[in-house]
Amino acid sequence: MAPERGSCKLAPVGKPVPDEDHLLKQYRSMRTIRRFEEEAARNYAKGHIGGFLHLYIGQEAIAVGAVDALQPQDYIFQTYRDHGIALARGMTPESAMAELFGKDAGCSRGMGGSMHMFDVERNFLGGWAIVGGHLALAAGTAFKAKYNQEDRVTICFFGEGSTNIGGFHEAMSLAGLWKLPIVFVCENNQYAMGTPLERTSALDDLSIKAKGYAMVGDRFEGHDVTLIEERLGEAVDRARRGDGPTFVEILTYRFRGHSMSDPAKYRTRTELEQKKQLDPLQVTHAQLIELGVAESQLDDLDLEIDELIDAAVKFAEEAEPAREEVMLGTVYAPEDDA
Amino acid sequence: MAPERGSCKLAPVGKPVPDEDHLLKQYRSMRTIRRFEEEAARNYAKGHIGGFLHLYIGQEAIAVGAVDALQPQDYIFQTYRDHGIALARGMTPESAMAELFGKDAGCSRGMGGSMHMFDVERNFLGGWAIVGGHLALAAGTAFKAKYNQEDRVTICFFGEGSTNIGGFHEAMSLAGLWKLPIVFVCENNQYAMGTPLERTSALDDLSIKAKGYAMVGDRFEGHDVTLIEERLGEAVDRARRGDGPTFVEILTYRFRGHSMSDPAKYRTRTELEQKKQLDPLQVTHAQLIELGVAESQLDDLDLEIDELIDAAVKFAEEAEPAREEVMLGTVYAPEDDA
Amino acid sequence: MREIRYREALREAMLEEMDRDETVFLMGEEVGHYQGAYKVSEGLLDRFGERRVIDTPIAEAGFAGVGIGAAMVGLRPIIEFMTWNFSFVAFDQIISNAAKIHQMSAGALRVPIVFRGPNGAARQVASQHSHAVAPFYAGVPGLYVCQPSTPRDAKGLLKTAIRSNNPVVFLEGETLYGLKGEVPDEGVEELIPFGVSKVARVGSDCTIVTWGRPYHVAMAAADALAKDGIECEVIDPRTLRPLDLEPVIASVAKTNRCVVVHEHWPYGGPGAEIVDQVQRRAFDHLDAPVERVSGLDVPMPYALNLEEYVLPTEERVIDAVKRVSYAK
Amino acid sequence: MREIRYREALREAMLEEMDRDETVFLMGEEVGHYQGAYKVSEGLLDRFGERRVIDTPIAEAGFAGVGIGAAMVGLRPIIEFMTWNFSFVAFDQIISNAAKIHQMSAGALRVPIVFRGPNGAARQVASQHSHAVAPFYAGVPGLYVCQPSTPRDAKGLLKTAIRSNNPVVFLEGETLYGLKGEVPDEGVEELIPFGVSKVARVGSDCTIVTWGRPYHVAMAAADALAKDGIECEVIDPRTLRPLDLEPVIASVAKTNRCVVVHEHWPYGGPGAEIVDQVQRRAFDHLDAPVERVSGLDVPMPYALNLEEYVLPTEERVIDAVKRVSYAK
Ligand SMILES: Cc1ncc(C[n+]2csc(CCOP(=O)(O)OP(=O)(O)O)c2C)c(N)n1
Ligand SMILES: Cc1ncc(C[n+]2csc(CCOP(=O)(O)OP(=O)(O)O)c2C)c(N)n1
Ligand SMILES: [Mg+2]
Ligand SMILES: [Mg+2]
Repeated sequence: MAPERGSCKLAPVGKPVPDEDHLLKQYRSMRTIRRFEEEAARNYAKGHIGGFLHLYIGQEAIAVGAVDALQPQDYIFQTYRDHGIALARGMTPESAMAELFGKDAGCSRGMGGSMHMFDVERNFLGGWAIVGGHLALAAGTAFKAKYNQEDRVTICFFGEGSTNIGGFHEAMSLAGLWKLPIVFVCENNQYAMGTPLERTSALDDLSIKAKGYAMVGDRFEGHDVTLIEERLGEAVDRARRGDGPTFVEILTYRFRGHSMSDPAKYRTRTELEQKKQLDPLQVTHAQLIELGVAESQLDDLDLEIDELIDAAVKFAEEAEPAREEVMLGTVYAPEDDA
Repeated sequence: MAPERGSCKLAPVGKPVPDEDHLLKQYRSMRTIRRFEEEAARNYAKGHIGGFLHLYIGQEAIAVGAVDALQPQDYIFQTYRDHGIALARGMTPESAMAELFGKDAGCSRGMGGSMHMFDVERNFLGGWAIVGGHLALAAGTAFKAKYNQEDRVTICFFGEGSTNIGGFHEAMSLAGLWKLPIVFVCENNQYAMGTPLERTSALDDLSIKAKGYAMVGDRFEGHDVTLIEERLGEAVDRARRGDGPTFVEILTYRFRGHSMSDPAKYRTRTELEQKKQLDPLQVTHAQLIELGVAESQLDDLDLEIDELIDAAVKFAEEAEPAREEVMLGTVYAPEDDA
Repeated sequence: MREIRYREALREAMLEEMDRDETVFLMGEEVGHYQGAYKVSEGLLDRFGERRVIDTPIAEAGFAGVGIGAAMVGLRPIIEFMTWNFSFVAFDQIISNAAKIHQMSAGALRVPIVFRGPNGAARQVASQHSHAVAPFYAGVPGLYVCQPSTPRDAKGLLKTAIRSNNPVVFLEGETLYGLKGEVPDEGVEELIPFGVSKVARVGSDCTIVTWGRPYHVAMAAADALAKDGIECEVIDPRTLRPLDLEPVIASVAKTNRCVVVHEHWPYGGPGAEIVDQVQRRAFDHLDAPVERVSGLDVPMPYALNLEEYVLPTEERVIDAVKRVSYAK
Repeated sequence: MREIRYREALREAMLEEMDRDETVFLMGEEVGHYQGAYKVSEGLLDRFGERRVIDTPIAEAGFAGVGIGAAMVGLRPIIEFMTWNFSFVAFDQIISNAAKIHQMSAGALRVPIVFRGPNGAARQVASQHSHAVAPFYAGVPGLYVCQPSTPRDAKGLLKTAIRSNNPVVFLEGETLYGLKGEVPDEGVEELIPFGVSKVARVGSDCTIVTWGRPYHVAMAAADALAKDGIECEVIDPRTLRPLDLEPVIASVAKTNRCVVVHEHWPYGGPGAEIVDQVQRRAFDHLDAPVERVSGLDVPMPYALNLEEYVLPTEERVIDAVKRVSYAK
């Protein structure tokens, strides 16, 4: 049965102490995501990127903390808001940016775009654009791990706005019934497009939903990467031990609009400014200073990352366009090696 | 929030005392359903009825108790297992039996059959064959009552096997969010076709699911029509008062197979016999005797009902076949009066 | 006549019908406070309030079903799908419920409901967001299917759809929303009936049947072909169910040639249905097989160069017309 | 050769493939302990155990998605829909995921999965349970669609489907399950390739293209017509995607006439697609328009007399053949 923590207060249970090198590595990863998204936005404005572009700015700590809670063999699923997790998992900014530019050098060779990034070598399995549609797929990779008795956990991210759709319910029901090795992570950034949670859900504490599936529920804030790594680690270990799935609600906030086409008029400046007080990058930056890391070292790191991202943009600009043969050649997989 | 009763023990809260005349009326209704179903089964075997035939035998007290908890203007939805509620609501056995025989005199003029009975005058709105598909429709009629500020409640029945499908979740989510005047009644007869609850749900107490929708939950047994009328009455009143929807789980059992084609090999003779100890008809019969009703009076009533059903079969046999013009003329509704 | 955008034409239709009939309401994701994901419903919340302009959670099957249920008992819902791609999670509600209820109940119940939203490719929204869905709905008895290509048709057909006593699948286009065109002046009410094709261009050499976004591609192609002395007659069915091919048959009797131009995938759908009927009803008039120009038989890729390659182009229409005209 | 039932042919295909490949598993409602709602999977649970024969809750979108996810990482799921009507609640999983993943991932991921179950009318199961779904799936690039009409084709195609590296929609028939027919002897393995039509009957007067249940109606009609001296060539495409019309075109070059017979609704679908291709590829050979005999354009009513009226009949096939043959 779902333990009481499911609906617990937000006070973290025994705040973990970060390790300097590890936190520095995580800061680098978060900063890389932040800068990547900023440049993506700029290039979208320039018309180099088309379609929908959903930025992860403000939520970086979740992807980075999650990746460190996972093993390389574990499977990862995310929504269309997928650049952050892709980069955190190790996809190169070149490969990601080239995809946004619709180039053959992109991670999906220009077939998928922003919403459909894949990095199968790293077990990042996309990049999905139908709300609720990927949760069952994630349950499926967890099913396979159990079927083959593999030591693999699946983690599946989605927004709080996705908890009302049937796809959420059916994946949760099956995962709970079959005790699949999976962690469902609801990134509650308060809004589904322009709609705040109170207008989409009768519940405020979404982790209560875990009870309906006899699943363990957890709930905590999303600005402290160390806390995220630990708490998701507990859920991942539970799955790895074969003790079944966990439903985790992480309270976060996106600093940009839903996508590039959203001016985000539905929220106040003050709300945004107040939320930015808990900018995961600033929080981590402060923690590092506290741990004795020199300001100058972090400045150097920032510059290094700026160059990395600039190089990625240059690479994407110069890369070859997506290819007709790839499009026509991937409608069906070859049968020969059947 | 969902009150604790949601996951309460089965001990009814203050067992209500039945009134003789009222209980006699309910016995008549339950007995009518029982005999109707028995004759339907016989005529299915004879080949007079085709398609799927799902009998309500064993669950009669629920339909009868529910109807007495409702007002005439209230809307009712049921699955394909719909003969019981149709008759309890006042559909004539002739009209119902003629539908099973595929005749023009049937309640759906031979278009719908066993799974799609309708009696719009009595606000019985079907008769639905896609699991989970009718819950949102029911939420829709409740939405209309709220939209027009009408004093109307909607009650929607479905089986325990229907609680894992997306249609259940979405209807529950919207009803809970919008506080619609509706009562969701899960008739938990322990099996979904051949599958027992423990193989379809991680939860044993389904009423816990109410919590996930910030809905009131209730749970009780389904063999005592007086108890059913009272407890459903509470939920109906809650909806009528504008205090929102309720999710009710009623524990029951079907004495026949899922449908006529199901030999029900998946359960033991002993289990069936033991369940029959709580046959709602026998329970009510005993209560009436206890209240001082003469055995002979009940025997006369039984005979009267036998004749009523025999007449219904005769009517159905002799009725005119379903008509081509009706079929062709009901693909689209006329536009003239638009 | 005045010029307004396709988006505004749809908004006017909803506004006028909501003004005249209190049972009409609009429900969908972001239709209210956000003013519509594509601003089609802009201003409607302010005018009609939260009772009649209802923002929903992301639960298409749920709110489509709520709409159908409400329609069964007398309301006239307009259900907006943010895009038609999301109708797939509500597919069963539309096919098994909306299209069936009137007959299942032997006519006792009606389902006056409109499902509307943008359909088809919308510039690089890629694989899961670019479906041209007409083939999934136009074949289903019990449904009506509209796919207007101009502001005037959009307004006149949507008004008819809202007043219809039957479920209507109304296919718009994200890439059409900004399109300007003439509509009747304020106060002049125009209801465009279902099942009446529109001859958009008169010509004697080849008949082109087209609708939706490709209608504009075909019209441009027809202008280009005119320069080469090939005069095309362009006919827009406007509603794909019911499908009015009388004018097409009459036209083919004159041109002896026919090309069908559409966005949806080549296999089946309205495109093939039109060919089937033309070859049957105009068999003796055809001097060449009926040709089709459609979206290519692939999922939609993200890259712009590929998306442009997949969608019907002016060149492909010109080639097809020349082919059936045995012209170089 | 031996005679077995269609149902047994499907079971043998699954059993043989599950024997040879441990990554193949069967998942669906009542497939295990209940031995299958229509007994197609009878005995498989006993043989392969609960690990590989998995009973599911009623959650088609959920378990279809679980299957797709498992296929993405190397398993070969067979997903049984108790009937194809229930695929509508899983429609998005099939259209937006299964059919798209290989291309969206630029070929990095594959989805070797089979969705199977009974399709079409099944004697009075009425409006919501009688859909012939081929039109909804055959038009979708990324999917293969099989609809075998005999035990031999059922077994040979299902084995090919299970070994395919792509998602396959496999349409069976409740009214075909009991049908007996010849299949290769035990030990003789037969894999029937996709996209290869079968000439089931040779004739020189009229070409009939048909598949699924109506195949048997058309064969009976052909026998009856032979008595009147009209010899029909009956061709069964067996797979609707890919669609192999070479033999049909060759046949029409000989017969100069073509009738397409199918259960699905008349508007669009494989029926119209075949007409479209025949009129284009055999234009100069046709002496009459291509005709179609299909289910009527109505939701399926419950009453037996009406269901029989709606479905394609021998009489209607005979009339169509005579019409295109300009014979009385
Ligand atoms: C089934 C479906 N309906 C609607 C949409 C359009 N849509 C895309 S994202 C989105 C909001 C999702 O909000 P949330 O789940 O909170 O995720 P977030 O964007 O906040 O990360 C909507 C409505 C969709 N992609 N799929
Ligand atoms: C979406 C869908 N999937 C499968 C079915 C086939 N089916 C009909 S009834 C049924 C079992 C339902 O069990 P339950 O919900 O407990 O209702 P009960 O029959 O016990 O009253 C199934 C699987 C269906 N009708 N719809
Ligand atoms: Mg959100
Ligand atoms: Mg049950």
